[in-house]
Amino acid sequence: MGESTVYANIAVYVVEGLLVFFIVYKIISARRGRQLFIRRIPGLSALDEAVGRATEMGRPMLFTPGLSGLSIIGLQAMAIMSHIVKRAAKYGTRVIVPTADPLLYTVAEEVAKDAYNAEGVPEQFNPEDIRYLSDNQFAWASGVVGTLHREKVATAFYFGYYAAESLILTENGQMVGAIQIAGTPTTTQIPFFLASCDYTIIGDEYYAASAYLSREPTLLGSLVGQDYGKLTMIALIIVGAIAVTLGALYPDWTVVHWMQSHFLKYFQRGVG
Amino acid sequence: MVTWIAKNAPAITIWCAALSTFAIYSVLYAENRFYRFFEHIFIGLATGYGVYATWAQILGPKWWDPMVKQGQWYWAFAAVVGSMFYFMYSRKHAWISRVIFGLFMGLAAGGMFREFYELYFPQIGSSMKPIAGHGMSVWDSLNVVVFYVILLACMSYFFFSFDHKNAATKKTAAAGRWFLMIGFGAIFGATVMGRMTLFIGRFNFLINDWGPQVKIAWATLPFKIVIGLAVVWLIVALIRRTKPPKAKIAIEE
Amino acid sequence: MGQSLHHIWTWLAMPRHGLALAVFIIGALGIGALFLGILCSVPARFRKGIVMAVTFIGGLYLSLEFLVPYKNVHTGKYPLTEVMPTVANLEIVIGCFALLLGIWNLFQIHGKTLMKFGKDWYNSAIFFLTFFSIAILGFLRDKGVHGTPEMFSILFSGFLLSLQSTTFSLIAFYIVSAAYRAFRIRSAEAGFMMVAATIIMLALVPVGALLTAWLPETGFLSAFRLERIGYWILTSPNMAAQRAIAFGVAVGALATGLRIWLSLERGSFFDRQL
Amino acid sequence: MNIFTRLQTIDRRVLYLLIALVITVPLLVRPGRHPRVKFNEVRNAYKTISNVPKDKLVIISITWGPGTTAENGPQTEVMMRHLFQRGVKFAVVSWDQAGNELSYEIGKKLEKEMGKKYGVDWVHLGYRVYYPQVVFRGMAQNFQKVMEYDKFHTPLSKLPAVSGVKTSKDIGAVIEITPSGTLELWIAYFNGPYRIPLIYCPTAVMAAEAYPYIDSGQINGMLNGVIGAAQYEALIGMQNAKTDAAATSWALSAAHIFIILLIVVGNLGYLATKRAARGGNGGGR
Repeated sequence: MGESTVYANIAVYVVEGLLVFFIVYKIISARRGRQLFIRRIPGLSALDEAVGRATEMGRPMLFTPGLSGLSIIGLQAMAIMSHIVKRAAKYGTRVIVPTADPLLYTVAEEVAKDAYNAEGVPEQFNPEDIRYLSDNQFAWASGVVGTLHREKVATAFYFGYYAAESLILTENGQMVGAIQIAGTPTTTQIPFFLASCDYTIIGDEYYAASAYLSREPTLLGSLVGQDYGKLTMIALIIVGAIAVTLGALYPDWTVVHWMQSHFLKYFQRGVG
Repeated sequence: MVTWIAKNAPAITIWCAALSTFAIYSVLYAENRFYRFFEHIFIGLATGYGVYATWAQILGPKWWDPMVKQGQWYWAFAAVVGSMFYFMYSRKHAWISRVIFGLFMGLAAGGMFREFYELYFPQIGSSMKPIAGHGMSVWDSLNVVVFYVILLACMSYFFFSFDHKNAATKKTAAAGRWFLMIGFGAIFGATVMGRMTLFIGRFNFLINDWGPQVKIAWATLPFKIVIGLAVVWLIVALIRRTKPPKAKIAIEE
Repeated sequence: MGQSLHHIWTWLAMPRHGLALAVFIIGALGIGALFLGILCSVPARFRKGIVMAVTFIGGLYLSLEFLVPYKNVHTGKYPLTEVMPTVANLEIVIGCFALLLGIWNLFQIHGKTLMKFGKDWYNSAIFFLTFFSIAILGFLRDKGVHGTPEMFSILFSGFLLSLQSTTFSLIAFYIVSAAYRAFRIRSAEAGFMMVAATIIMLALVPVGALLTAWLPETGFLSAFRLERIGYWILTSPNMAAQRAIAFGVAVGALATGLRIWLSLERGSFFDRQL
Repeated sequence: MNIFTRLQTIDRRVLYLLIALVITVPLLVRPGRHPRVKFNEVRNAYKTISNVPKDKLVIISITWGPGTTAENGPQTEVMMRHLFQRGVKFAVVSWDQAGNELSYEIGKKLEKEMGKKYGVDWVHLGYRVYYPQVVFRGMAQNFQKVMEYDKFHTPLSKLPAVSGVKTSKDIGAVIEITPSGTLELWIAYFNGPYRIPLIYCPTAVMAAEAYPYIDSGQINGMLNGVIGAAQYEALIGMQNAKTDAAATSWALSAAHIFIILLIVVGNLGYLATKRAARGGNGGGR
């Protein structure tokens, strides 16, 4: 058990330092007012479409942040919710929000109220539509299922953290014929959303979606910084791949030895 | 009474478990009161057990005992700090809970540097695969190429600050989305297995544990009467269901 | 000076018993209450700063421990790492106090229904009944009261375990009806996913191996045995795709951590007046 | 309504009944035959456990509860059985409240069956709250101080199996049995920094996500759901024992075939109606 394995080494300083620099730099420059570009996420145009459909049909919409608690995932779900509520307020369509976390519930209430205020229709805000059902996964899920059926929901949005109950929700959503749009960073649930929803925002797109919709400089900046971070990782991998290929073909070259002792060794894991 | 329960506990447990199982499965036919009732039993028990376990296994031996039995009085401060969580229920002083949440969020966030190093450095390293070399067959090389193509295409799909107007980046990202589908398909295929296993677990219980109990009980007359009544009730309930229902509030799942 | 400070410290940390213990504990609680009282009266403009500072300090500990390992030259040890067990115990105990947070909401909801004798009041009644009975039986069981272990196990194994695993297993049924009804090949993408899923489903269970058992076990054709194809998909294309996702998560987690640690996050929740 | 539309609208209750039947038959027959195929990661798990020195402790970490007993239970049982067989001491720690009791029961059952003794051959450390970062690192620094007592509040110093365990150097391997995302924390705070082998026993849902870690050697072996447990059973010489895992693997076979058939039938109906709709007035979505 060498010390270098338990604590940071030079490679950590360089690589992580670079990533931290990109992220923090981009956040700061975005907050100073610099315009940053984020590409359009395909599923997002569907959001407005779906709000329109619910309006046409005169039926309410459902938005759930899933099991998210008061975490980054949950708060970004709130950003997306705020966008949807604003759109809905414009057309006078109801949005029902069942939550599973007592802490996030209080936040959701505030966010919805703010959204109606922002659209100038504070009287449309109905506290009954923001609901705390249960913090038990399946008790919550069966509550949402009940809402889907009773309220004859026209459009359902699922954004946030989801676990095994995802399928129960979307399956019932299909039964009532709702348009369904989902977005989650939980990889294991994406297949079910993909198969049973009309649009699915997958993996990291979720964060991009909330940044795109909220136009929040911190989120946008962070996202752009992360892109540079990922580029750094790709560059590392490509250089490494060339080095190991050379090493495999010409083990005697000095360059190969130098690469091994100054670069590759930091990324290798001793076994057991 | 207590002695009787204690004596017959294993059998009672199995019967209760079977009853719970049927109560929950009844929702597959339609949402009903029986199910609702057992759901509340579930929530009550889960919460109550949580309180018990937290005290008996952690707060008791790690906080109360050192403080009261071993005289380490300063553990009392832990209760003060812990009480800060509960300020979230006060409208006026809710911010105090933010302090302690901040502390815990900070503690969790502080691990990011180590986590990145321990989790992803080895992964970056194992992504540096030689494309060719001594002892590598054509298939091996091809496999590595497949790896790189998929890795880079999928990663490019998750770049957001570059416009996908350029044909090359657009195609790569589109390919990335396709490759991601393989990963999702793999998760889906494995998930079916997982979910089925859970159901099989319940069946195993009904067949292996409950089955023998039914056999024992079947020998007694009262049991036969109870079963007979239950069957009649079930049939009546089903017939009534097929009639046009009254204003129903229950969820039609 | 340092010497006397050390003396006070050891005197304070000494274990107490009997009346002295009670006095010390009450004293500590009193000081704690005073501290909370002071916090309550902190003017609004300082509050955000305090939260930011506490968050930063919380994050600083583990960051420093890893990034700038300070080594005591005399003992050859790392002080920040050495105190890890103590910090761990503190975090465990304090964290435990948070576990009751959700219960408050449940008590409110069911208490209200019960008070009003509202619709389905019996559900709320059974909630309270089961909540208290399992908690109390648990403690009685640990005290060794006659008959309680059995009664506890009826509630625990008979109801709790069985209810939870049955509820979970409901998804098995949903996955069947969903597979049948929802998993339609609406697009090429969905088709791609279905094909991968089908192969993996067969490869994972013994029947998959039987289906292609007629292919040789070695040689070129063996690569086409279902379990081999499935395993190849899992370990090659799937692995690469999952790693791509993981790398995205990696950078994302670092960014999230930084935003929390440095209190850079903005938005409805973080901007609210404290 | 033609045959295809009808194929698309089978009542879901019929499906539920069918799947119940499909699964029951193998369970009633209970074939003892274990899967012949063994995945590499299962073999590697077996090799890793076989190489743990007998004077070191293995930690079995339980993160599962009743919901996933059917998957994680057999995994726990087979890992404990192998450790008992080899005579390697192990400590079970549960981060789930109910898993605490469940894993203890499994240990108790095997202990009786294999003639082992609690406290000497194994211990159960009870339920602990999941605040793993500092807890894991602290455990590696000072096992006794962080773990302190077992399930029955007996101090660790009085339990021969663990009384000698001081730091990470005395720990031979960690077996993480879990239905949720706890893997990364073990790697980042325990197995990674101290180079301790890690065996990962996830539910099947999570297995696909773990392959990058297997490729990089951060996970030394994996049991993929209940199938992994069945394969492992075959490795420790239980090829013909009529275990739950074996019966389950055949019930799963039947269920998988049934579901694939359903997907095919559903899609046939879908394609047919889509074609019909195109010929007619379109619509639908």
